[in-house]
Amino acid sequence: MVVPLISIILLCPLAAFAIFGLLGLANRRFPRQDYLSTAAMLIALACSFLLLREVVPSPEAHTVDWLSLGGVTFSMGFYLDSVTVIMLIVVTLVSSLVHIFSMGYMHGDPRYPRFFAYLSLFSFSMLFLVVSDNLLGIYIGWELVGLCSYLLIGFWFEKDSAANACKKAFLTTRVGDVGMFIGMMMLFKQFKTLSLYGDGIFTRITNPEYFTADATGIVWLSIAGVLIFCGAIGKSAQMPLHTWLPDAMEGPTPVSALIHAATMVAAGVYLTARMFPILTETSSLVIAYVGGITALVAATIAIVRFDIKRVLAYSTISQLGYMMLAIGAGSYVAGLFHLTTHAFFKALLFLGSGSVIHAFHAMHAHAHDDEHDHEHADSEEHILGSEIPPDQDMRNMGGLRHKMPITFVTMLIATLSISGVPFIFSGFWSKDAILGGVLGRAMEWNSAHHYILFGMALCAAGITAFYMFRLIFMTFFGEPRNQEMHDMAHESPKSMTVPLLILAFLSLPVVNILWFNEAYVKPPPQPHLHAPQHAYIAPDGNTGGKGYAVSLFGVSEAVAAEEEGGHSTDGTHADDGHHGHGPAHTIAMVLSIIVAGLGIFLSWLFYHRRTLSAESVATTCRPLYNLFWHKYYFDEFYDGVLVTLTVWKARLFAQFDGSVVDGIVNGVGFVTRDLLAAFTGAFDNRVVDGIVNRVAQVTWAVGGRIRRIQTGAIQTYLFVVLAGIVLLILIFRAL
Amino acid sequence: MLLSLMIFIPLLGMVAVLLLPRESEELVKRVTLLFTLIPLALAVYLFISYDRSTAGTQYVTNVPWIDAFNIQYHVGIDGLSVTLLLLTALLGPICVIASWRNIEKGIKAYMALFLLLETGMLGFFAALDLFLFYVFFELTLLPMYFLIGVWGGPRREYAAIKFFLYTLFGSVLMLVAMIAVYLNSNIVNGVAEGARTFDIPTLITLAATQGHALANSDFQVWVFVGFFIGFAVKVPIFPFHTWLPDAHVEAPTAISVILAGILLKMGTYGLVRINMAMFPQGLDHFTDGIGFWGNSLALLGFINIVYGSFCALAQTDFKKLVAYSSIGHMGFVILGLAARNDSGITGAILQMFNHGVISAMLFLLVGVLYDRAHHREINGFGGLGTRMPIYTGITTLAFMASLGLPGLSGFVGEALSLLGAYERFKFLTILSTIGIVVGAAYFLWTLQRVFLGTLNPKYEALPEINGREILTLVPLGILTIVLGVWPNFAIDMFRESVTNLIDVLNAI
Amino acid sequence: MKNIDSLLYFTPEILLVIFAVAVILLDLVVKNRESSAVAHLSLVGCICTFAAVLFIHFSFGDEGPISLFLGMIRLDTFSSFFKILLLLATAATILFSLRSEELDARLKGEYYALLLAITLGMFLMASSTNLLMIFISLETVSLTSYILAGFLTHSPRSSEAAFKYITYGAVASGTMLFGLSFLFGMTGTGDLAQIAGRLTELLAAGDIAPLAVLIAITFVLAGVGYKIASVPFHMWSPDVYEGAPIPITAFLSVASKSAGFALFIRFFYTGFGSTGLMESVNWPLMLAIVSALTMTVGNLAALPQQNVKRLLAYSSIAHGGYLLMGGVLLTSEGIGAILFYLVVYLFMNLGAFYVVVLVANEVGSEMIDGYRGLASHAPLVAGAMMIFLFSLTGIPPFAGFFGKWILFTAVLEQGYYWLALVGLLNSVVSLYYYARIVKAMFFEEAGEETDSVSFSTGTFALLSVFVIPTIFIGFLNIFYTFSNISVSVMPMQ
Amino acid sequence: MTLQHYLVISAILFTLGIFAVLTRRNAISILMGIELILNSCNLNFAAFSRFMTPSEDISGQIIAIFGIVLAAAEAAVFLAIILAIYREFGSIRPDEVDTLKG
Repeated sequence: MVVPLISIILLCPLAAFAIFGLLGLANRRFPRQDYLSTAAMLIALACSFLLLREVVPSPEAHTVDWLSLGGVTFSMGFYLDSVTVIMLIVVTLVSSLVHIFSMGYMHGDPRYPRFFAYLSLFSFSMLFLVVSDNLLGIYIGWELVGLCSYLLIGFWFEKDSAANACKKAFLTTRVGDVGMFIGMMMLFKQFKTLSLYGDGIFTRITNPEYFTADATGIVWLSIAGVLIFCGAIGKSAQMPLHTWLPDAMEGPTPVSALIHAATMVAAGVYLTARMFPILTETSSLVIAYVGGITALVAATIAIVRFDIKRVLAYSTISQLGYMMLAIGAGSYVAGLFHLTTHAFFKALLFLGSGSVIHAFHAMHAHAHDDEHDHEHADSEEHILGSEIPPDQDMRNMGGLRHKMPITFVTMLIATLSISGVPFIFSGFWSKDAILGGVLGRAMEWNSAHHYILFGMALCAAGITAFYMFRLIFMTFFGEPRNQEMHDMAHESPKSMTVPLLILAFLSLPVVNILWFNEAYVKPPPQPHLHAPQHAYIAPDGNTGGKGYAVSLFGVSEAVAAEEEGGHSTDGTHADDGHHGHGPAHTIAMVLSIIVAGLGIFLSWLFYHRRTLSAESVATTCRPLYNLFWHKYYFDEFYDGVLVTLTVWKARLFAQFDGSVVDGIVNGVGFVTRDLLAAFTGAFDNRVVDGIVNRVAQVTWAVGGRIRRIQTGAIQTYLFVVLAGIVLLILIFRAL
Repeated sequence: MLLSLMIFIPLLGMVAVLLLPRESEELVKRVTLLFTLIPLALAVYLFISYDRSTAGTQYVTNVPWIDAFNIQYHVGIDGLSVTLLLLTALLGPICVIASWRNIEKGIKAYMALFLLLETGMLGFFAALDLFLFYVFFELTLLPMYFLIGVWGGPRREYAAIKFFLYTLFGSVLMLVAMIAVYLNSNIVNGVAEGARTFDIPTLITLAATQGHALANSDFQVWVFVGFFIGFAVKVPIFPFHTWLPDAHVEAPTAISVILAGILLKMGTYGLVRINMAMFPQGLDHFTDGIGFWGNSLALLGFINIVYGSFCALAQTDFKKLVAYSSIGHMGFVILGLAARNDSGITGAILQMFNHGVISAMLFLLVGVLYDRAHHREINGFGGLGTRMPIYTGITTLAFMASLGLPGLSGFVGEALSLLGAYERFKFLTILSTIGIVVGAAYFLWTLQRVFLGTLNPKYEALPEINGREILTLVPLGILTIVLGVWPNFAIDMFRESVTNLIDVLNAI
Repeated sequence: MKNIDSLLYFTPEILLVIFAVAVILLDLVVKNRESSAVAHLSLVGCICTFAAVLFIHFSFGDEGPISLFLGMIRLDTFSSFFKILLLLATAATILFSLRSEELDARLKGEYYALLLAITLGMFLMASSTNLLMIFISLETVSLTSYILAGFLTHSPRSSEAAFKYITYGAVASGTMLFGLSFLFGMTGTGDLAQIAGRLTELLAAGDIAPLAVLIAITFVLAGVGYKIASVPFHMWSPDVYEGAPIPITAFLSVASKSAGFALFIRFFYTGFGSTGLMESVNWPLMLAIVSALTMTVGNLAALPQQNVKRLLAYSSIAHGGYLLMGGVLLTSEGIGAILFYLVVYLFMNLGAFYVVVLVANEVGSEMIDGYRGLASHAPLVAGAMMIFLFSLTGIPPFAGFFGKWILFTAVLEQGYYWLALVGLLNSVVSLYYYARIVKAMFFEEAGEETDSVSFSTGTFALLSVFVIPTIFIGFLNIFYTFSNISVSVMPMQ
Repeated sequence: MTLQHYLVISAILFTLGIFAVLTRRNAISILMGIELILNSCNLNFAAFSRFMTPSEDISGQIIAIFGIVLAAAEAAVFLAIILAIYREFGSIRPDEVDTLKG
């Protein structure tokens, strides 16, 4: 029953895309591509819910030989466990809602059908990634979603900004993917397979024939783990490869909601979770730090954005950092829990912003002419070169809550959720679970690292609350700042508001509890870690579930129980585990509530009461503001490198040869392009080819010389004869 | 017999075309198409009826030819050759269709030469006698020389003679090596016994027998070098590659397709068929991973990948870019072969086939654009995506396949080669992965400069790709997807052969 | 064998003499200057001689070598082989001359008579085994060819060619004769086989200095080298080839080269072939170097040529170098390779020259520029020329490749790797200048609008006589076996 | 007179001939030089045959006789060609006859 269901889930969206592609080849169109794709998605959704029951007994892999060589065989297949099903539901659910939303949002776009075809392709790839039971399959889905994000970011490719953004996204993630691929090569060399389950890496890792967890082994494994994680860094826009995600907002807003908030970017987290069993202490720590730093930095950047979508983009980055942090710190379940909750409320936020943007009717202008002239473009942004389209500029908004109540309410719910307002909002529970997990780890190990990480997470939580409410206040409260745009504004059509409502409902905790119950989500064991101090990560399995099953009624006991469960595998640390963790979640919860409240209060003072003025603060601590404003100068850094390299190039060619060689590329491109490419290109023309031509010329010249001996005077010839004879005789006398 | 029929039917076609009157051009084209479709049908039949369960050569014909030197007409196919035969036979009609409109002068001579070329290529992949092998190898030179030189672009004469000289230079060294093998083919423990032979299977077994002159490792190393240079020019391997960009840029579209699709493969096919199978010890000397020479082959592969990719990045001529990308992609083949384990070699062979398909697509696409805009300057376009969506779609497919997007055929070959190579040459392989990023860079960047952004007003009225052109592209596109989704489809053909080859390699 | 009995075996040569006389007589009789009766008569002469050669070969060939006229001349398959080759060349030349417009109609009789006479001389060169006979035959050929080279009256080039030719030839043959005289003196005999024996004995006994022998051999080489145009005795050939009438150039480049090689092989293998001699005087090495020089000089000098005749002259020097490689090996494979290559060379080179004749007739130019766009207005001729040129380069599937291949196989077999490599790289170089002509014919457009030339079917028939072998010889067994049989009788120490 | 005397004389003749051929600026003198060379050879043959071979074997002298004959023939042809040269070039200076070169 499982296989056919999954097959249907995969095939429906694929078929929807295939139909578009094939007809497109003949320059035809399926009359209602949008209905087709949406229907496909809904079917997939239904099937995913059916699977909810299927999986419970035991996780299982269904594989077929995909690529069989003499020695090794690469198999493709599905692996179905609770996590898979959760992801399936999240993806299909959000995707269907986005489909519906898009019918309204994209209405009237010249490439309307193509948009849905792309969405279908994306859904297929994402689902394929989710259900794959081996690294190769994951990698395939991984790249395919990358392609879709490329296509969708560049959907309005007439805009140069969009064209640049999509290329940037693809290439940046590709850098990470190469790291992942190297990791895969390492694993393959070691384990002779890329499957994870069955007789895959996770079992062979215990098999001394393939791997022994001695010192070197662990080091090797750590490196491999980090390399694999590089893929996640790229896809989930973690530091330092995060710069592509904000630019990705050039794409249509539903795309941002689906791909760059709910699903694709979360794939990185999913991958990390999948690889959980082979994560060593070191690699976990690396992951945790990357996550933590990202969470904090991205949050701070988000404070000073004015583009509503960019705020959300940075908040996404920061939330993803959260999840990474969680998994890195061993709170596997918490990470995935946050993934799901985040998927819903972030999708909601994006769709909400989309509905706001749509309200400004600027979508078509948006699509066709990229207007570079609007009154609010201030100098700094000109410097940055990234101008905010007026319909996304929060400084044009304000007081919208009367104009578009549904949007307002739903977005408010999402904001409360993300800011971690207790207790009725899902975001609170997941975020709190993470904080608790990290703090618990810190206290149990009393490791400085985890205290620091906890600190980061906490600050991030506060800042998140601050900038999210800043967004709400600037958009929906206060007086309209741009009257004529405000007058145009109106509530969006049903097709857009209904998804908002559904998502708002999903942002309530109840729904999420439905899955994170008893026997459901279980952190997999990490068999290679047999050293005692790691034992807590190797629980008997059902604990993860337990924690959240009861989390409604009181987290601390639950977590205590979880920890007990965790230690029931080995008695060693039971006690301090108990003492260490009893209070952990309580403290975490209290602190998180405080910071959240603080954040909200501050932003209320700044942006609603205006007792405090953001400008004055900005001026008082200018450097910090600038730092945030310039996004920690990441883009400037990349550009700077590029510039300097270009200068070097100029010098280099000055020496290389006088003229500038044909084949030098102009314009801004990837860092290496200007230097290396042009160099090699010129090298190829001048040196490699040059040598060959030189040889030819020399031969020719020699021919010319020989010709000149042929003077035409007979006596010269005769002299040569005599000379030749004498020479020959002399030579052979000598021999 | 069937095989020989397949090889010589194009030759027959050439005679037929030459006998047709010069005026009736349509007829000439039709006849040519017919005579390229027959081999395709036969190739498909062979592909289907080929017994995948064995490594042995099948459909063997073996008749004496020149007794004085014990030369035989010996043809047969194994998994590797049948795959490439299919590729060759497939590209034949496609190229004929691609040349349907855009060959102005001397269509008759063009078609005749093309048919001769096809015979040469088919024969080369089927030959099992070293001498025959060489003759077919050279037989492809002449038609190619004329096809580039007569129907090529502005610098066609230069490109043609350059191609000719390079290849001839390579093949004379190969000739020396070949003769050396022949002369030693009957010497066991220093004494000559029995007749000399050119028979490849026999030679392979002899080279593996103790005390035989061919099994002497020094001898193998030298002969390996001789053959290697011969094939390296064809592949082409740095630094023998500079003929390729010129030849590609000047050649007419269909001929570029053949160049990239088949002729390059002749080089790598030779490496597998002769260098690896016949001189395992020679191969070992260059791939055992010890010292400089032990890494040299992998090093060459690495250089090809990175160097080719960066050169491609530097190009502004669309066709030249594709040409350099070919150099880069052939690098993966070399790397995979250097790995000499089943994933490496399989990856290399897959890459050979896939690159044949993909680069063919790319060149056809460039041709489509050139026929409309009459220039290939990448920066001269822009925003074509709005004007010609279908063309853009197909191009995107080809580019994605070429930059190794999983799910399309390009990925499987590259990934396998790298996976295999990593087991032997960690460092070089990791460095080679740079090629993957750069590959993505230049293709996406080209995509942006040509298709994205605002439409260049010059091309407001550029016509969309027409049915004939789509017809040439669709089969290739389908292959790209099928092989990406189901690689076993191709691998089943040569799995046994590869296993067999690896046994030979491990025997030493 | 006594003289009278020898006459029977001497029939071919006698026939040639008879026909030469008959041609002159007929020429006196025929009044009509335009008739080509004379030419046809001489053709008939060639055919009759051909028949005679075959008859004698097949009736007495299996008796093994027969020596005639008190050991002056030796009749064996080797000589028969060359006789056939030479007759083919002569016949072809006669046909060329019929079609060549530069040879003026007067003096026809003498021309053809001389052709037959020179053939006779070459016959003797191929079969003589005595110093006296060698010298006489050499001189006969030389003197006749001087006249033929200068046959174009009122053409300064032709006269100059003749002048240079005779001056050069006289000195070279004089030098050779000087060398011969010392050989005779040291051994006291004129018979090659005996010379070999004596020299070996004397050297072994230490009665004569190796230097003396070396000098003698080098002097002899001067004469032989001048016939086969090997460096440093090659310098006459470009000028003479350029100046002489095209048919004669073709004849010299093929026939007299072949005869020269026949003489060379006999002389060096029979006369100096003994191992004892070669220990003291390592002439094979000398020849190896000479051949390397010859092919290199020939090819490099050919690169910048503009006149196709001159270019082909240099190319034929280069081919002399290739052939010489076979001569240094002292193996039957080596000689077999030479013979086979000569057959191939006969067809491809004569063919190339025939095209030169045709183009000279139509376009009136021997320059490469004259070949521009030939493919467009005379595709078949251009195609044929292309085949000849690539065959000369040694590109499969043309016969030239098979010839080179056998040659190089023989060379490598003796371990002369450097020589083989030089030769092969040379053939790469040679591609460049041959391709220049092909380029002019196929890749370039004719300057002024030349209407497509129509050639007679006879022309095409004759052309195909050369094209077909050039394509197919390599694929046929018979030629390999024939050339091998011919060398089987060579006395090899 | 011993063999050596003859050899020395012929050697001198030969050298003179070569010298004449290389240096004279007149076609006729070159012809004379050639004649000297050939005659030095004839002298050699005669001498060798007299001193080195049994007296009944006269092959050497025969060769010499033939040599003389051929020399005569050669001279005839040479003169004829010189005439032609004179007609075409109006001079018989060998260094002026150099239109064919390169």
